Amino acid sequence: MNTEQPLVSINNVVKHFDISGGLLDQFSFKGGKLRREKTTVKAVNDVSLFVNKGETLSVVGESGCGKSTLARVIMGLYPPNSGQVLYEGQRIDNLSHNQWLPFRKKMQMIFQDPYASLNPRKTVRQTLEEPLRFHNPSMTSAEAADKIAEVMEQVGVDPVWITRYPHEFSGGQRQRISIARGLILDPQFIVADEPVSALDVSIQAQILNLLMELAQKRDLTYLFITHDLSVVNHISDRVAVLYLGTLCELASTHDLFYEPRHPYTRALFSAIPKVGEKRAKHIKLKGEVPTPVHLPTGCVFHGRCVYANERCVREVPALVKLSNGGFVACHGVEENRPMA
Amino acid sequence: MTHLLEVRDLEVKFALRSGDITAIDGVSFTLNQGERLGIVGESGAGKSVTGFSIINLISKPGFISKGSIHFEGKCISDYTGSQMRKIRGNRIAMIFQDPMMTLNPVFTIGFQMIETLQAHRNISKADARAIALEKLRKVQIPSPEERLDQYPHELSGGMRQRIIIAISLLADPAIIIADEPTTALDVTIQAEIMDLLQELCETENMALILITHDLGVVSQVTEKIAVMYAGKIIEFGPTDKVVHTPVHPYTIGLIGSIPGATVPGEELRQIPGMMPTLSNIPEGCAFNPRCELCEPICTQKTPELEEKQNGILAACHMK
Amino acid sequence: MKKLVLLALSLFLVISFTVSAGAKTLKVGLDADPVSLDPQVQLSGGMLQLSHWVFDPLVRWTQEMTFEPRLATKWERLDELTMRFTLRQGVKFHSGNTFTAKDVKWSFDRMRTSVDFKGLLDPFEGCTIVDDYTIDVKTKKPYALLLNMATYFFAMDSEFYTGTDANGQPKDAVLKIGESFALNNESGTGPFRATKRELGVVLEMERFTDYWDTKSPGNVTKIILTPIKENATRVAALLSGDVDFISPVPPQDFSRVDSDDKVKLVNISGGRIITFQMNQKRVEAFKDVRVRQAIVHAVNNTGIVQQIMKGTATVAAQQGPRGYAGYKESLTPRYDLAKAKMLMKEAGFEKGFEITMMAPNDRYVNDAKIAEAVAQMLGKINIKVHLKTMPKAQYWNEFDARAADMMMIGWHSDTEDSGNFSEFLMMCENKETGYGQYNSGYCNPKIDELTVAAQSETNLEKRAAMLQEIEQILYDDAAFVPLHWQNHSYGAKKNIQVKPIINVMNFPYFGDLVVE
Amino acid sequence: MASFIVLVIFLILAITAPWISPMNPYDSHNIDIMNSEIPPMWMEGGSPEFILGTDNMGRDMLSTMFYGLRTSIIIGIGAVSLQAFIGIVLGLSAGYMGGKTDAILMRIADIQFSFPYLMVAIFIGAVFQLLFGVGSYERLAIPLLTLIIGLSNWPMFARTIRASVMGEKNKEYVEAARVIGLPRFTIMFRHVLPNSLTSVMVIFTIQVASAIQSEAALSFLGLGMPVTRPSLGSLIRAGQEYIFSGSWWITIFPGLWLVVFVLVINLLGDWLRDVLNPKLYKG
Amino acid sequence: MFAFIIRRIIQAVVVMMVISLVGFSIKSKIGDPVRDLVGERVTPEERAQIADKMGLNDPFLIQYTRFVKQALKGDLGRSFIYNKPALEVIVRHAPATLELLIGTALIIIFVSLPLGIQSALQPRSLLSRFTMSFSTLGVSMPVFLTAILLIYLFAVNLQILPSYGRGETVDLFGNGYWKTGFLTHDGRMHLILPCLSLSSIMLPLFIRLIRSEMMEVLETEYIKYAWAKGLSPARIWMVHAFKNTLLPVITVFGVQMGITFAFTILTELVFQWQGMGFIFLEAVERSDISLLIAYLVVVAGVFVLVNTVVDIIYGFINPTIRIAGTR
Repeated sequence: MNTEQPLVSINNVVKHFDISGGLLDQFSFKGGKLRREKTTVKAVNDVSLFVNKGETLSVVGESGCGKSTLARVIMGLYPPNSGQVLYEGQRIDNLSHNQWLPFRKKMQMIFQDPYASLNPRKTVRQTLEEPLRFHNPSMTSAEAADKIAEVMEQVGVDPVWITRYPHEFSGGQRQRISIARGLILDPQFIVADEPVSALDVSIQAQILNLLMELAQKRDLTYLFITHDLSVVNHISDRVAVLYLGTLCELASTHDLFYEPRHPYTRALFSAIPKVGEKRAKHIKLKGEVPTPVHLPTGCVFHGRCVYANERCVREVPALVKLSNGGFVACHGVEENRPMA
Repeated sequence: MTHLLEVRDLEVKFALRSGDITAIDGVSFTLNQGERLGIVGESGAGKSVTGFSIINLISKPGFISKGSIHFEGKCISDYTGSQMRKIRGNRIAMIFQDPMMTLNPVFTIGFQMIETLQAHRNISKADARAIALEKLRKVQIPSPEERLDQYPHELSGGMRQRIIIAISLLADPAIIIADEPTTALDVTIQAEIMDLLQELCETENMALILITHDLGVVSQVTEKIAVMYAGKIIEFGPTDKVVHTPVHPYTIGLIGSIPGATVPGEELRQIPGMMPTLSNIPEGCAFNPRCELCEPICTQKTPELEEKQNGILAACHMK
Repeated sequence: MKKLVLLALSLFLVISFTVSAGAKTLKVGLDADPVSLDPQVQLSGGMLQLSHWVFDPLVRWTQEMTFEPRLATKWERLDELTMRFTLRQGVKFHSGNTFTAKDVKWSFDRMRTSVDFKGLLDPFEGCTIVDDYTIDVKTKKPYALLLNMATYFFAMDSEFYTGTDANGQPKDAVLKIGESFALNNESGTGPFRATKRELGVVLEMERFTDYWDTKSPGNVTKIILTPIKENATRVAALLSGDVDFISPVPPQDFSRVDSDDKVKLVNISGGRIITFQMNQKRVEAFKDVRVRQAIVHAVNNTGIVQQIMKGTATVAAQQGPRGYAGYKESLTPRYDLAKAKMLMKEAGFEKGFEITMMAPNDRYVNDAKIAEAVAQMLGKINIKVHLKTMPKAQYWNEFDARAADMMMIGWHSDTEDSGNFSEFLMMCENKETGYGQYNSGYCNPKIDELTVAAQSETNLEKRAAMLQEIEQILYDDAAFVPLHWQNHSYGAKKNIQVKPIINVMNFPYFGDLVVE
Repeated sequence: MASFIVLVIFLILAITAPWISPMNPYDSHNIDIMNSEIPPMWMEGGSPEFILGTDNMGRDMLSTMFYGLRTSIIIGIGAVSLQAFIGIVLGLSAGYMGGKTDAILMRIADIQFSFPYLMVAIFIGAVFQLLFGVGSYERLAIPLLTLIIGLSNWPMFARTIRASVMGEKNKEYVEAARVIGLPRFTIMFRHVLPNSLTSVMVIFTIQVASAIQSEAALSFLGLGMPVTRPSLGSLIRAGQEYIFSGSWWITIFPGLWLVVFVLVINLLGDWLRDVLNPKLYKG
Repeated sequence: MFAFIIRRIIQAVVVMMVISLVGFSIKSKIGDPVRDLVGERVTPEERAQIADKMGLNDPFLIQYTRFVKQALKGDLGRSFIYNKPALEVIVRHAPATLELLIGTALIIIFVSLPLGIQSALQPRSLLSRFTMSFSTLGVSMPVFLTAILLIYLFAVNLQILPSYGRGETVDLFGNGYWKTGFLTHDGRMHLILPCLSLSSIMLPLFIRLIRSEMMEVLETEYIKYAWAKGLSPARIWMVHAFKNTLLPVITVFGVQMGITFAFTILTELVFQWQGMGFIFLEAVERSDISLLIAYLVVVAGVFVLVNTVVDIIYGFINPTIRIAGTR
């Protein structure tokens, strides 16, 4: 592990959503008895990871694995049920709205849907000016205008379009504006939640290039949320794989792509269609993805894992550090079970 | 030899208040029995419209303005509504993009399967049910009997897409048109569904038209690829050749944009700009504003689709 | 399903058959139906109408305001205090019991226990049975209106109403609230028996086969009475032939009903005076006789009668209508706007003032409209009127509280005598004697004196003079704003002989009604 | 578009009623009972002084209709503004804050919604009528009716706004605003509300139409405007009694007037709905 | 389900309590029922005695607790107008209103469904355009005006339909509680005009609702898929689209029937229909406070009940929602 203090680290974060509605909805008759039951979506379960300064950490997983929730917990949009979020060693998950403000300047977020992430009733100028003015009340409008022009230039949007509304832009352009908003406060750390999945391939490449370029120029640290593994391979230094709100594997990109350890990670990577390759036999998973409302016991993956045994059903595997510096949570790997 | 499906010079227009706009402009291709064709393109390229025009189901205000479609030797583009209905779901089946939206939420799976069969075959409910069960088994759905009485919302996305495939198989069609069948699904599920489709095509000797934006998916499943850009096919050829030695600058750019194909961390090859909207397609080659090789002729004359090298057809003046 | 259809069909047949069999069925639409079958539970026009259909009084009024013998065949004054009635023989109650003097006495005594009738019977000492068909009625003081009061003496079947009902309650109980035997059961001597009654929906009456008055030309065998509150609907029901007879006909529809070739309109002038009272306790200006005069002169009551009442009311300048003892020919309506303005000026109110006004909106014919018109008229002499109209249920409370400066009050003398008006409307308000109960704000001892004196004056001529003097004083004093006497109006199909059976009191005697 | 022009004409007529009406129907100096029920000028017995005839009190129909329209519009717009205000504040709070606030506010709305608004209006109306004395009623009638209709139908707005806010608040631009650190109220009113207002615009017109009808209905039941300051509803009510007598104009003219006016508003609402949000107003 | 019903019951009770409390608190302002009971001659003292007997002079809290206690036993007080238990009065008048609503619902269903579907399928046809413009006119017409005009036209001028009341009724159970007009020709004739005028408010709304829902459904993927399956147009429209159209329409139908119920007050007034609305107005006008409160309490209960039933029905028809309130 890096001896330096990580920029962002999260420890044992748990986030559950109560969706059981009002008090009365929680009652039900079961076996002739009145019971009170809460329905919770267990979105994130005991996840710990850290992001080093200057690196790009990707969080991958299939839909419903809790990756977006994790991003929002880090950004303070959802308070975690338990666990800690640390920024430069300082705990931020329990701060009040005002205490959070200094961190808002350092941490920003880029969203998935370029159509929904911009307020349709605000011009580019209003969108970009709002955070600037809010965090720097003393700033003059000339200073603000300069700053906005600079950032727009950087993300590749012509500053003459400053008075336009979002609907006048294409998806790629919007995503650039959205990135500009993220950058306008000169943050150190950016959470990018699927920033390219809504875009066409040719546009996707443009945005990925922009993000990589910006990271270099501005010395940014990314937490990159995506389900697209080819993007992950391209952009990230390290990768964390989530399954049903649980961290399965965390390793450097290279290690993970060439030597995935966790059975889920293996299946996932084998399923990526690659251009020009005839279908290689991918690893088939059995069963259905359980819902995060009714989590399986033990290892959450056991129901779909061909290597699972009785221990996997019973016992939650711990995250174990491997020789190559990666981490994996699997009894099978721990026990060195033969895996084809 | 007559082809199973032959699309010739197809043109589809949309009647808008401001005038007609052309969504598909002179698309031609053929498909043989058991053959798997991929139609690739970014959004707005006209690939879905091409798929829907084959069974004459373009949503309003679109209409086929020119060209012909021959299926099993008959010109089905002239068919009346009721004649066409005998083809749809029977000889040519379709799979839609989002399995969550494709099944009617208020009817059971069984209901929706049986009615499809009864629309095309004069059989009893019990027989139809038996066939439905058989097809469900064929798409490897666990406990198919139970599924018949379930409603769509009780099933996961992957399961629903399997059911839709089963519905497509009900009448043993000659062609399945799959419009982005896995876009809405997770990678692991996607791989399973694609496997299934490929397998079925092989065992049942069905032809497949796979419409997708994902070159990776297409290259694994299909034998031929048609790349579409702004309503036209700009490159057409055997899959291997198109993905490994593409001719058209757009195809080259497209393949270059895919992150997996470049060394990690390197800048991706990117195509500047974006696809034109249908209402203002540039003169000449529609790709010319984004093309590195653009010459004056490209802005004046529309290039024809012609054979370039080792069996690849491409529409480009430069190559 | 088939069974249901069959059932429906047979029901339909049965019903249509019974309807066609009763050829002389009269369908009546009134603004309200009687609240009870007990004639003594409430003193109101509607209940008295019912009493005349189901019961019989000792005597009843004729159209010419004379007395017609009913259960009493003869009457003679024995002395100043006593009147002897000879009763009709061979009269049967609906229950089959025979009518005798004891029923009269029983009914009289029961009436005394009724809150509503108690006041009316105040002057009476009681009844004494002489024999089965002779009875003496005694008053406390000499009483000029004894015979008038005998029109209220409806005979109830004493045997029928004696004992206890299913609930263990005495059958003769007079109950305002709650079930009583008499509420739903009747046994009178009248031409009709109540056969079916659903309050607010329908009251059905069938002709009593043993009715004593065999000379009556009446040929209606069945009456179906439905309340139709809404004026327009009531008229529509008549015009569309759904009912045969309606009352009242709203004035605005007189011409429509009259001009229709299937139905006709019948009017008779009534005795109810409509007035506004000016409250001198609330408004200083009203104490000035010139202001009151100005108001009376500003109100174009002739116009109201013409335009709002469509000519079917009689313009009034005094309390009692023509035919009443106190009626004075010389008192005529005096609308004169110029004079009104002049009077206001004289009184120093040229600029006018503001007052409040209240009127009911469901009590008298067109009451709210009349109030609105009067308010407008007063505006012309610069009296700004804030008018509020309301349902009578609220209005009477407001009236009791004398809540507005001018309040509308209509009065029908239940004794059909002029004195009655003054007793209730014009005598100084006195909580103990109950005089002036409906007087809001005028007080003149002279009127009190004259009115009380007239009560026990049995010399009819002298009495008339006294009553006329009262009217004159009130006229000169502009004690109230007289508007008009309401007419009673009836709409009926052409084949129904309405005219002979109606009277000033608005008691259509359906027993004598002839349907051609 | 034509409907919009007609609506503007109606509004102008209503605003300028005191100047363009042939006479002031509230001023008793102008009214003579002897002029009552004069038919429109083109009929026999009509007089050019009263173009559309007179009502049962002798008021000029045309003037009364102008003034009545004015009253109806004031009440309609006032009531709906009140509804909108309550609805927006509550709907926005409920939708954005969610949780207990939402549960409580929406339960109240549900309960009131489960009662037909007309009945609520009748009930509140009956209460108000009784609580205020005689002199003041005439003056208070307009604000009271505004209040009654406003109070009785706010859940419609609250629900629409809430639904719209619920849709908006999960959009990423709201999260973006939160990431910036903007205070909750700024986000609610500056970001979420403007984007939810389209739905309000659409139901606003429809609600105005229905408020005017409610007022007419209340007046028809005798719980609305007093006869001396008639709205269109009370005019129709007053005239309804005359429909069989031949003086049809007393009720038909204000009736047509009301129908045309409400029709125009509805058409405008339809147009707005088509333009702004075709999926709205499912009830 | 269980929670849902419990919640609805609690809701109903709360509503009833609030309503009755408000009713009671304004009781004295509503007017004096005694005035209606007695003749004009009766002295104030005697009236006071009657009021005393009726318990009208007791302090507010005593009256209210007495009311609640009685209400728990099912006694909502006594209507003085009808001189019967208020609840009984309402129950006896309920069928009239109910039949009015049934008739209206039938008209709405049988008219709006075909017209709405037709105008969704052929939005440009002449009939659709006519339907749509007519329905806009319909929403703009106040119900009382419609009613008056209908009477004028059909009853007075043409004289083909009766103008008021329920006509000949048949006692359904022989106990006088449910008198129906549906079983006699005369009764049915009497139903026509009130139902027509009542449906005139909701008909346009439903035609539009069905039209827009249907149009929306026709745009969905699953309808497109149904075409792709080769189903016949009739089956797609009448089976696939129809059922999905119906779902939102049913919920709205529930709410709107509630509003229609409120409008029965107007219709019953104009047609002198002896239903609940009629007695409500009567109660307001004549200050029959017991009847008024009983009416409001019953209506509150019925509404919650009806809404619950609608929600349950909805849950049965729509497989994706098992019961409203549980996610």
